Amino acid sequence: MDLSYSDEEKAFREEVRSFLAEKLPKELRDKVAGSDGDGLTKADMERWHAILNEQGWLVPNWPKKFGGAEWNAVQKHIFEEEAAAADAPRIVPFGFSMLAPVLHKFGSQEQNDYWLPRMLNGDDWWCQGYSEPGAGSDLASLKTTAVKNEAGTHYIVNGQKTWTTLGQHANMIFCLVRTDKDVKQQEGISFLLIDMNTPGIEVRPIILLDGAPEVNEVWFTDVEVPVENLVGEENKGWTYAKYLLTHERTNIAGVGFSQAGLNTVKRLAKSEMAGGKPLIQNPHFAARVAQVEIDLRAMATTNMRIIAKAAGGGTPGIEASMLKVKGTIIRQEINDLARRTAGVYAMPFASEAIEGSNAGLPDPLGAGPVAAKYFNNRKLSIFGGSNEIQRGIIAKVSMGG
Amino acid sequence: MDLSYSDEEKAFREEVRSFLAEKLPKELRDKVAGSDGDGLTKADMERWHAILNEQGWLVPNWPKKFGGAEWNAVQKHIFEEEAAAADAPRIVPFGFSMLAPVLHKFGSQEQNDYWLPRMLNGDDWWCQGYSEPGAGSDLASLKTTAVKNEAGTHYIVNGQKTWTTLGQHANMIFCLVRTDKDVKQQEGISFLLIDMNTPGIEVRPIILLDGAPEVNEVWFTDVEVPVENLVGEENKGWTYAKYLLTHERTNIAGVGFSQAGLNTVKRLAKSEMAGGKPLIQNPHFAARVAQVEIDLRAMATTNMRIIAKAAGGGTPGIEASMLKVKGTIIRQEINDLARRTAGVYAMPFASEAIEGSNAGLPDPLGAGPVAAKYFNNRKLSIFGGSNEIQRGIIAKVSMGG
Amino acid sequence: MNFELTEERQMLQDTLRRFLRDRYDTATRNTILDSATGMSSEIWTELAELGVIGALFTEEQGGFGGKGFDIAVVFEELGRAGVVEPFLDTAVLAGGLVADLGDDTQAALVEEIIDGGCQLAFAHGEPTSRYDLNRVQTSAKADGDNIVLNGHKAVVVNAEAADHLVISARESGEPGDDAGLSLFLVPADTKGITIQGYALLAGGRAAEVMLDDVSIPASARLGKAGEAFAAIEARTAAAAVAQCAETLGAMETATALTKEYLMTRKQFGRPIGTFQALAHRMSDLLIEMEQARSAVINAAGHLEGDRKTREVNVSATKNLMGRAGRLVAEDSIQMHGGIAMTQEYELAHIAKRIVMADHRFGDTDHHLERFIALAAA
Amino acid sequence: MNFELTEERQMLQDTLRRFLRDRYDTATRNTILDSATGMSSEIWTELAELGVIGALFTEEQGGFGGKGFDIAVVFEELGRAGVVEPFLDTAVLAGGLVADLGDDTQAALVEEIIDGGCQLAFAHGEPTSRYDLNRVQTSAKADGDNIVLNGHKAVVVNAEAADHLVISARESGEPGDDAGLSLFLVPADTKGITIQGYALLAGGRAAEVMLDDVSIPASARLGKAGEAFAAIEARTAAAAVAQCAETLGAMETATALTKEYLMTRKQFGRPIGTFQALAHRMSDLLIEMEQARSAVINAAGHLEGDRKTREVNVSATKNLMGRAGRLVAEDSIQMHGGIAMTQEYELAHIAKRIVMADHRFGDTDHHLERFIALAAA
Repeated sequence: MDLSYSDEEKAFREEVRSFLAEKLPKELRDKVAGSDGDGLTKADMERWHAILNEQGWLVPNWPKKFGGAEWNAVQKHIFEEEAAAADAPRIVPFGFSMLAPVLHKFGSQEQNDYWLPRMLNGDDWWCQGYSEPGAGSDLASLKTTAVKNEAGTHYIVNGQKTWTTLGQHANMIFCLVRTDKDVKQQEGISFLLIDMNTPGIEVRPIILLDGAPEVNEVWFTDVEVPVENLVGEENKGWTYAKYLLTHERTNIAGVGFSQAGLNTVKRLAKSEMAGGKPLIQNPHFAARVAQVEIDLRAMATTNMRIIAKAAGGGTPGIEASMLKVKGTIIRQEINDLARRTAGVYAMPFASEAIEGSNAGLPDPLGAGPVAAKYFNNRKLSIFGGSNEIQRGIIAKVSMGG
Repeated sequence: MDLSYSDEEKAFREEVRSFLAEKLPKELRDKVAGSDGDGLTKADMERWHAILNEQGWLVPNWPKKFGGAEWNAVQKHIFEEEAAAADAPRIVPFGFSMLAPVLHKFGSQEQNDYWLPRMLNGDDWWCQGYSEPGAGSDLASLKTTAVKNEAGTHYIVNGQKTWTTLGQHANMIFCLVRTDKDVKQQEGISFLLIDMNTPGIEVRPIILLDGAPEVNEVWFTDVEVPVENLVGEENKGWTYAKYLLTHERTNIAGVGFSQAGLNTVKRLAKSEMAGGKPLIQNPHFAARVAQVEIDLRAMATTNMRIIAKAAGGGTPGIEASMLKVKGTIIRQEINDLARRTAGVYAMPFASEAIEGSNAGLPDPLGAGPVAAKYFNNRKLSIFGGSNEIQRGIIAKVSMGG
Repeated sequence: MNFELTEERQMLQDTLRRFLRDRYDTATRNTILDSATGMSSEIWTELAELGVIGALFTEEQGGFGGKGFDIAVVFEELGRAGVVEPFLDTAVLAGGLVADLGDDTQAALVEEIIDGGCQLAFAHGEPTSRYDLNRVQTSAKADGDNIVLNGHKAVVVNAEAADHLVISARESGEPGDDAGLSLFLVPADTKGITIQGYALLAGGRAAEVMLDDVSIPASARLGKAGEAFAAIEARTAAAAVAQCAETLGAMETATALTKEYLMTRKQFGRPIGTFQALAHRMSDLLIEMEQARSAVINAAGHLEGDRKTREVNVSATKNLMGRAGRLVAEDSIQMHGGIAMTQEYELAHIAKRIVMADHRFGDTDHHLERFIALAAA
Repeated sequence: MNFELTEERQMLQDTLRRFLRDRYDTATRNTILDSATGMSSEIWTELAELGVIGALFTEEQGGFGGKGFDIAVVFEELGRAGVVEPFLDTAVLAGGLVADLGDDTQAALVEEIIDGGCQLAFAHGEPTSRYDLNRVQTSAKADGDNIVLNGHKAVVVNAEAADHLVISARESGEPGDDAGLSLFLVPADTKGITIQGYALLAGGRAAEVMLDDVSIPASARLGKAGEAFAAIEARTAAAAVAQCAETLGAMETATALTKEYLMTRKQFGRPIGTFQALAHRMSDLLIEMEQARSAVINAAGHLEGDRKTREVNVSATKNLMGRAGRLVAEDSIQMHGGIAMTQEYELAHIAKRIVMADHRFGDTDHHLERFIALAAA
């Protein structure tokens, strides 16, 4: 047992830190600070991707032969921790850490040769076509169909996907589609790459309860997809999907984001006055902050234990589900604290319909839209396998039920 | 809407108060204070019953024709509140408020004429034979059998009852027994009155985790019970049992006990020192106390709303289940606070096996066995229909599921 | 002891509930939310005609209610429907202060308010006062026969729409003193008043109100000089009762929507409400609903009581509503899943009303601390 | 970064777990609990032979461990089996202080301790000190070459069995001062020492220790006069690590028993663990178990760190263990139902160990406050 980082790891952290200090543009940093990056434009995110790509750090999880850095779990953790602390934008994961691993493992040489460079150069913006209306967490019940045409050159895709994050920016979508109705759910699913400029595709924004236009519905009507865009074998899509989901699970605890968020809360509570004293000195408020900080410290260690296990070649089992549940509880609690801290100034709201921007909102603390953030992050415990689903998995596995 | 008591009700409260001030013996009061009456002997309880009986208040819920006072719900509540505040012993409910109502409604004239006076005079001490090992909350699955003998003069009872509270003091037990195996569970149950001195009955104490010998197992081996001791009709016992359970539900919220307990906590926390100041002045401790006090104030009003409804002839539905859940949560939280308050002096324990008594235990605060009480009262959310069962009832009724 | 509504209140409740069910659905409200004024003058007038505003004033003041339970009945229904129109600000707060303290000339305004013909706002809080009622820095200085106001009022709800502002200012003492505070009834278009408006997350609009050498006649003062604190505290208590009742109504809607969703939405082939974990959580919400209803009754029932009783109950209730409200809002969203994350679904607005209520008149922690202090006093 | 046990610690853990599984079942323990001494000298000796005590001292002190993780490994196993023998008091607390501060003569005692040949107790807390380490009133006054002790030590665990007591007393300053505290190693049978013993709810025994003009030679002092506080705080930190690891072990047993019960016990025809509400609660317990394990690692891993790092982690861990422990104990009992309410069932004792741990070395609130103070400092 040893809780300290090795010299190599410490050196790596230094390297990351100086890179961020040097290369992370202030405009991006300011947009991320407090608001968790909700204010970032497509151009902002592409700019950050380019900067990372130039450094060779855009796809740290990729194998070297595909141009990746092959960082181990500890390195990845250090980067995530430092990036969050420096208010760096998050890397948009859909292409780099969700689709790419599937292509690496199941894609053809041609597919890898064609799609990966475009991804790195920012030629393509990928989004994910998994969830469907009414399916909720029961992913395998998907209804979007893909039927091969007479000539066998194309799949004809019909159906609807939903909760497609940042779909409004995307020109490509990877989809789970049903290619066989007559077998049991999991066995009739295929994995398709679809150009969103193909006729018959319509993207409609879903406005979230905080007014954020970040997720979308995507409608498919007789959309023609070349058969070359099938990944792996037909009807094997469920296998690829599950493989992808395990990769989606990295950084699931969000320790870095929680630490950054907690620091923001402390900063705000030092300037906000309550009863003539800084709020941070109020024992009841201080108790809330300390409580979540103590929980976060413990979870950070749990996270490191699992990372060390992964670095040692072990595969995280239900620990991932445990981190998802506890991690979202802690992040949401921190969002709640930020909201409380702002007091009456949490009430103002940049109504898109009217002002069209944050400008002119009173914000003496520089807290940003903390209340909107609080509501937006209710999604953390709902999307990506709700906490109820995770609890079910934990119980099933641990009780062998 | 009006939150104040009527003049009649205020006068009644005064009458109860002066009665308690005058007639409640100091020895009893002292035994109840803090420890919730665990230290009371059989004689103590019988003494208090006699005092109440002399006043005509032993069976306030009985109809006048059986010698009761026919108090309405508000009067009952006032008495319970005042009795708890005065640290009066609780009335042992098994005969007076559980069996008696069943006899009133379903018993024969002879049974009422014979058993009720004996009850009032303290000739009989009744206990309840409902639960059986392994049945848990699934009461109707009971296995104890009663078979009529050839002559048809007696039932022969075989089986086992458990969690029989204060069974060690009792000379009579009312039991649910199975008189027909061939019909569906609920339809083969009968309600028997059994003399515990009959050959074949054995009572074994169950020591609870805090060392308290308050519940028992009762074993029946070929126990002969005269057929006259059948209440109502054979195989109709389940109806009577359900009727009894609704009566068991009075004072389910335990508001009075919680108020008394909270006052004790405040008293203790005024003398216990922490960091050189009285514990009650510690903001974190004060917050815990205030939080539960605020919840208790609200629940007290919920309780009054239901009581007013009942006094107005309405029947409480799932509100009783709601009060059971919230009431036990609040009482257990107060037990937890009392334990915390005592600090290191919560650790000592009057081990029956050795000292045989509380004497000689250090207790500078005069807190009593607060930790033992905390563990003992875990039973509140388990016995009498666990909180999980109650939540199930609430959901079923309210969602019509 | 009696927990039945009087016949009048029962009637008001029924009328109000029926009217809002028919006239104030999600779509209607979302149009109102996207409008520049953030309210519907049509709805305002019709509700005024139904007597909603009159019910908030006593007979002496020209209304037909004004007691804690009158306020609670009205606002529970407004909350149930997620109404965003500023009845609380115009009638309970600012209007109430005019009715409580105003001389005959000033009090004449109340009749206009009750008829729905005029809007008011209470300009009291300041950027550094958070939830403390006595941290007023805005100054009121005599200048001949006139009084000159200078200061910055923060998040003044309904300021843009208001014809008159009730402004608190300090004539003596320091921020944090109860003594020295006065109130002034001032036309919103008085020279020196700048109003910078914006929308609020949970609906309605507010503004930063800048007071630069606002010169008003001494006759604009409401009540005695420097003695306004007691009235401010009492009216804030009434506003808290209104807000808690509104939150209770919103919580009723949230739990009703959730119950309905749990019984209709199917997953893995069953209504999700039949999954025991959700069923038990629903039960816990319903238990907290009873707690919340009782808390509102306690605050409303003691609004006419002595100061300590009133404030102890207000703080206890605000604290409980803050906790129960957050639980109901968060769990209702969680049990719904994705659908509740979308703006077009009724719960989205309702949840925001519930949670954001904790940011006005003191949050759950503020009132826990206050309850401790009051109980100890 | 490495979370694997060293080979030695792994071996110690395996041996210990096997031994206790075979030799320390519920029945055995209940006999020990009912015995007059509240402990088994046989178990004590055998565990000493297994090296349990040696593992708690460093090599310089004559042991083969003594680091935070050594302590954690030993006590997690003792906790898993619900062991009530006073290893914490004899070895970690009193023995540790002798090893840390003792001169050669005094330190000779450590070898005896490691061999299991002697019992110690740390007489420090007092009736009004609650969880504050520096609120010592007991006085130590010079009397010629001797020192005279007077005072009342509260709930001194293992005092009756102890051959020697380590007694804290004040040579200068006021209760609440760190400076002025000294420690003395005193034979328990010294004239003037009265020991009033009693059982403890969670097992083991303690006593009120009365010191009436207890006259001892100056050579009985451990370390420098008036400078004992730092050593007391450091040893209490080690004791807290031991106690938290013990609680973690006990929580492992509680959750294991609960899991097993949920899968075997049937109600309404199904194993109750298949009822979703219980399944999800079980998941929450397992999540808190991971939190608790990490908290213990944090405290153990920083026990050799600088004072602030060490104490921040100790307070964070004690606070978390207090909360997680209560949750696990209460929910394990609740999910079991009646059976867990009976003394003869293993969980009864385990739950008491978990909950009552919050009453030694500071409870969850005490350490929350301390964490805030330390973090702010």
